[in-house]
Amino acid sequence: MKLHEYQAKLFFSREGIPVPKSGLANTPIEARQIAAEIGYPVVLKAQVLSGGRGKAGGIRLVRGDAEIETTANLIFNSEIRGIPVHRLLVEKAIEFSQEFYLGIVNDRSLAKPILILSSSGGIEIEEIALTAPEHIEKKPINPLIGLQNYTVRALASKLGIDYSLWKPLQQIAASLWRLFDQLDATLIEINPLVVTPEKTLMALDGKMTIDDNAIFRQKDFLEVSDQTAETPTEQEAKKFSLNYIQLNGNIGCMVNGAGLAMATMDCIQQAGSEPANFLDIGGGATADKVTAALSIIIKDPKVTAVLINIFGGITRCDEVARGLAAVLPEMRRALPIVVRLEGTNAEEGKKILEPYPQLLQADTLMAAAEIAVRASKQVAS
Amino acid sequence: MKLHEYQAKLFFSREGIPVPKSGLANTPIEARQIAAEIGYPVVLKAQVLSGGRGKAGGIRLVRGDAEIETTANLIFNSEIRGIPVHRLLVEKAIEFSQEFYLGIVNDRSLAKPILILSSSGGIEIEEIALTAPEHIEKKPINPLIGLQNYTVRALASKLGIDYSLWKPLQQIAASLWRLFDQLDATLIEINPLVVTPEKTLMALDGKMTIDDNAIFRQKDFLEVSDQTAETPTEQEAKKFSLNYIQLNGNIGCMVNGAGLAMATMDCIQQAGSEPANFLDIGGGATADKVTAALSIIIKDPKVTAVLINIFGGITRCDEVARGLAAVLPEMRRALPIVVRLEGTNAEEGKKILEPYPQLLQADTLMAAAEIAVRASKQVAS
Amino acid sequence: MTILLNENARILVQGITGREGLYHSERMYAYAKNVVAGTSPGHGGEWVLDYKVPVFDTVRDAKESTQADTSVIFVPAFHAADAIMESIEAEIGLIVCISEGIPIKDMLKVRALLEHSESRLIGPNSPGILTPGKAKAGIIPGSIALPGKVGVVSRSGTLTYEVVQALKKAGVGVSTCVGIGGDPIVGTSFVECLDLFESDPHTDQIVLIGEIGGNEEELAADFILNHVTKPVYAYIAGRTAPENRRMGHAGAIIEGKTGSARSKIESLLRAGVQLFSYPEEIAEIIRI
Amino acid sequence: MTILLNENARILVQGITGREGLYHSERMYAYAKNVVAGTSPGHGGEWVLDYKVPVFDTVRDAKESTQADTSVIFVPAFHAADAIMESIEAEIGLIVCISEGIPIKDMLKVRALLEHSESRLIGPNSPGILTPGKAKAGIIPGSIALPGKVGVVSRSGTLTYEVVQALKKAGVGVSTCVGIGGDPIVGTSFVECLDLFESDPHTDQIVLIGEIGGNEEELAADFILNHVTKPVYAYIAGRTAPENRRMGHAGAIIEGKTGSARSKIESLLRAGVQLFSYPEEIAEIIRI
Repeated sequence: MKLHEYQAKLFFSREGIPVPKSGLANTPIEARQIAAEIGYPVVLKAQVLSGGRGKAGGIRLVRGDAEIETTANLIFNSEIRGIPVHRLLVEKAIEFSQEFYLGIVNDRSLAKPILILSSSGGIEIEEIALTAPEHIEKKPINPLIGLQNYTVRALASKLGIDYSLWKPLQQIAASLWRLFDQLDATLIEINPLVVTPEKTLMALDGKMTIDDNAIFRQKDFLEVSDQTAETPTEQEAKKFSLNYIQLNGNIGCMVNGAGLAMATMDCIQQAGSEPANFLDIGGGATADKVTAALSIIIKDPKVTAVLINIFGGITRCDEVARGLAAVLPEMRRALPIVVRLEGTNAEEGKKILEPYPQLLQADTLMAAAEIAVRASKQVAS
Repeated sequence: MKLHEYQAKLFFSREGIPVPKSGLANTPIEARQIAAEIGYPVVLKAQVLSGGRGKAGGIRLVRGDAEIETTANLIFNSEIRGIPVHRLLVEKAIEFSQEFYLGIVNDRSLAKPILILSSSGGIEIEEIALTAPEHIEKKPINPLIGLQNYTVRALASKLGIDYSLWKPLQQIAASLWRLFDQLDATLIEINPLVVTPEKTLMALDGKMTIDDNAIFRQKDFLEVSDQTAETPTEQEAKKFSLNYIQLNGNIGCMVNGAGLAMATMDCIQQAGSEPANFLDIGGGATADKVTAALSIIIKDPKVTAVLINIFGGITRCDEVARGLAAVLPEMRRALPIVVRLEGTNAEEGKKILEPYPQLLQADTLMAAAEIAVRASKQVAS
Repeated sequence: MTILLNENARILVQGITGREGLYHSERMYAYAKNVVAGTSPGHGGEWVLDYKVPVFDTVRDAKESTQADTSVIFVPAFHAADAIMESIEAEIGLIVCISEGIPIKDMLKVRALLEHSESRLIGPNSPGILTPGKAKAGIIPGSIALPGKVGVVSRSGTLTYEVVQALKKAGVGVSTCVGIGGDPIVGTSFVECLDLFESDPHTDQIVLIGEIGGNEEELAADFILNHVTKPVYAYIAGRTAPENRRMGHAGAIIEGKTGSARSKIESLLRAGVQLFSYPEEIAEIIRI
Repeated sequence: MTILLNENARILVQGITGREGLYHSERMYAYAKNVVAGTSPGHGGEWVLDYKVPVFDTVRDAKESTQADTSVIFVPAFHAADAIMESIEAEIGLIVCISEGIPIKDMLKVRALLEHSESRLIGPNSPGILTPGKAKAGIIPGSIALPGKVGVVSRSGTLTYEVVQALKKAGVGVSTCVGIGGDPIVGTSFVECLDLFESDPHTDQIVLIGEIGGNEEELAADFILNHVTKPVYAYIAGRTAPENRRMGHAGAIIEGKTGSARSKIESLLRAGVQLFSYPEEIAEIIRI
């Protein structure tokens, strides 16, 4: 789960990492009230879960009372890479002489978190990683021991960062590690971490991602998780523990297993169309879950055909068939549905679906994709 | 630093370990008020840092309002193994069918904490450890990984503890581990951990010891450390970071290094007397600290001679001599003082002490002890 | 010998009295009769599978009584790391974790423990290991594979079944099929499995089934280039998946350009691997 | 060869610009000229000891530039575990920690790290190691010992000086004197040092200086009984110390009756060790 900047900064603040004064505004009027409290100039920042907010016009400097509501309105009425803006962070504008990057992220192959420090932070950090890697230093953290100060010093020393900043850097890195460790984060970064004219460090922007598998033990996030931007359909899918991502094509898919779901999508494209969604019902899905999954797929008006591809292992094909059978009689649209059942109890499943001649059968995955694409084109024409 | 039972139980409670309802009373009247609130029968428990409180009369059951003030008075006016009683824990009396022991303590040779569980807890646990060790199970905890549930299950299974109690036992052990780890404890134990008639577990008594070296990072204890019972002299010594323990003999000692301090005490005894104290001024003591140390020693009216034994390493003998010289002119009692200076800057130190002919010199430690003992006997006679 | 698992395995099922654990224990037992024990806290002393398999409270007890050497874990996600650690401590040689949804932080601990242990972990979030005709540790349906000389290694579950079944339909058998698990942090990597297949005299060719994300496939490609002499075929799922809206730069700094289907496919092609573009296509391109 | 430290040691001082660090670096340098580097964060590039010893920001930098193989730590207690870990990570072979007051929890972590490293730690709360006439790593005054063939190992600082000086006054020299440190958790035990002395051809006899608390001396006695052929003399401090008012039963359950001076002395006597009852008495009983 990705956190908004304002959420990340609340945690930063809790752990003693300096952040600018700020407030969260839901309306332009609130933005003006907050700005009056913290004093101009302020920066208005769209709280959307997307990179490149600045380039997309989601971050704007406001120097005085006269322009704040207009500017806030401008951002509220815009979309940042397709995401509507519901909240603005109104933040004191901070002067700075230098931008650092400081982050911790899990390295999959090492199975260790990595501490990353750069003396050239800011929006170009990925570019710098490719073109001037000498400005970025990183070191793995032993997850059992935790981040030690010597690791931070080693990076600061290599990057030639002024010694007066080592202690605050150690403190901020230690806070970041505590957050990473205690909140089950998979990524935390401060970018930029700026050097103010008073030679102190301050976090101007922050990003955090929390391990979805650990949310059950992270009470802080059970509450905020509903605030992360998702489509209503994706939220409904979440209720049934369905892994659903909406896409732009018109073949709705239901598959068991993420790998097979992606393979099914690839086959649809290879057969000449595009998937309308990614939908993994997981292992051992019950009939209820299958019913919910099919209902969600067919709610999408773009969908002109459905491809159901189940290879039973833990999942039992008869259970899937029962779930499908519960929706079919109530379907308002006459959509072509291709069903492919393989593996555990496939024969029983096929028997359950015999009463529904509108279902198309297929033996192989590629054949199923081709049939769905052909049927979809007939519907569309 | 050892914590009182009531302090340990506050931490237990904070981590979700069930404890009886209770309140802390400073007077018999307060005890009655608390008992009225929580309901009879109650147990009154002297809050002193000593084992064997029960046998010494420090724990008493009270059935009703009529007897509580008398009983409380009885305990307040008693001493538990020489320690006066300033506070009583007034606690709801709990029925139980079984007593367990659950504890975590550091094992020095393994360099790991050990989880200890016994199905025969209570005051006889040490006896059981010697006579019926099959009732006690223990397993090391990997300090980097922390206590895992399987470790608790393994002990519970070996002891044949009823399965219905495994889950609460796991939870309580997990809480105990969190306290041990987060509070820099060196020992935590619940004894007895009782099984109530409702088949739940409850901590009836608890002990905790916190690593003195870690108090600097344990804010909870910076506040409570003044509440642990110590003599006023020991508290004053603490202010100067002197490791001072008052004893019953009459040769006051000042030594650098705990091992050498103990050796010096042994020599005093071997020479026919007893030490009045243990006092380690530590490594690299300043003149100020030495001044404070000598002042503390001679405040003890039992002291009839002083033995100062310094082997300079990090400690410089001239610094020690300067510290002594600052007290000598102001001494009200004419006590014989034996000074032995060896090692770093011993010659300079001896020169500084030349103007004080009342000081006795000695070349070897054993000789110094003998001179001190002889001089002490002359003073006493 | 095939890799990791053969007919001599003595399988212990952790969580054997649970719904999934019991169901798949039956399947494993039916496949090779080598399920020798199960664990389930508080059920020590009971029996399952018609009194054929004894249940113990702890892995150590089970191992001491039955000499189990392979553990298959079917416990809920929030108990799974505990279960893995219990098997590591009991010095079980091969641990196969079927459970999915284990927090990454727990897996970091598990990996650190494994480093200094004698145990190998497959998974978590793995369908397990199938050595056709010999033994099965996990949930891969036994019916989809013939014994043979093609080693299969995959990050996926059901996608693997498609490929293995396609091989069977073409009459091609499998030496061992290993699902290394779909999670970001797993116990055994593609590279380690490739290494095992390369040294296994009963494996002639290797099929690798990868997907987008991480850099496991790129590392596998490097390894194939330098250390694998046997023919390798590969499939990468997710060519059409939308790039996950990346947030934060740390991933980019650590992983550079790896992770995309293109990066993986290009690396594998450079290593001389033959790619196939849909699961059943393996049957058309594999040469026996 | 003597144990642990000889004239070839290349000593690095962590915390070399601090008051104690600088003072004792001078002493060590004066003793054997083999202090090759120091570290002090932010002081990298500077020099100390009249431009004879370069200062680095990190241990790794210092090691790369000077091939230091022995580190002596003089940093405040709350930085000391960090300093030890830095040396472990930089693969320094011998780490001698003089700092005292390190939290036990930090030392548990350090010990766990050491288990899987190539480093040996002496201390913390140790006076260090002195190999008379050859090298000194720590704060043991060089003047109190003659070179010779008696190995000395101790948990104490100044008490050790008494014993070593008594030997010198009697004309008896020392092969190596090791202060293992007075804390409950230290890097190297009595047993390990006894083992080293037993195999050291330049050590003929061994003096062990223990004190009450813990069971190190009892373990040493067991080891002496079974593995040490050289004569061992021992002194146990604290025979008259009042028993620390014990609180809690866990200590008793773990350690049983060990810990008291009586237990230690009896164990050592059983192992054939000659006890002496005050520090200077060693000079009277040792046979040369």
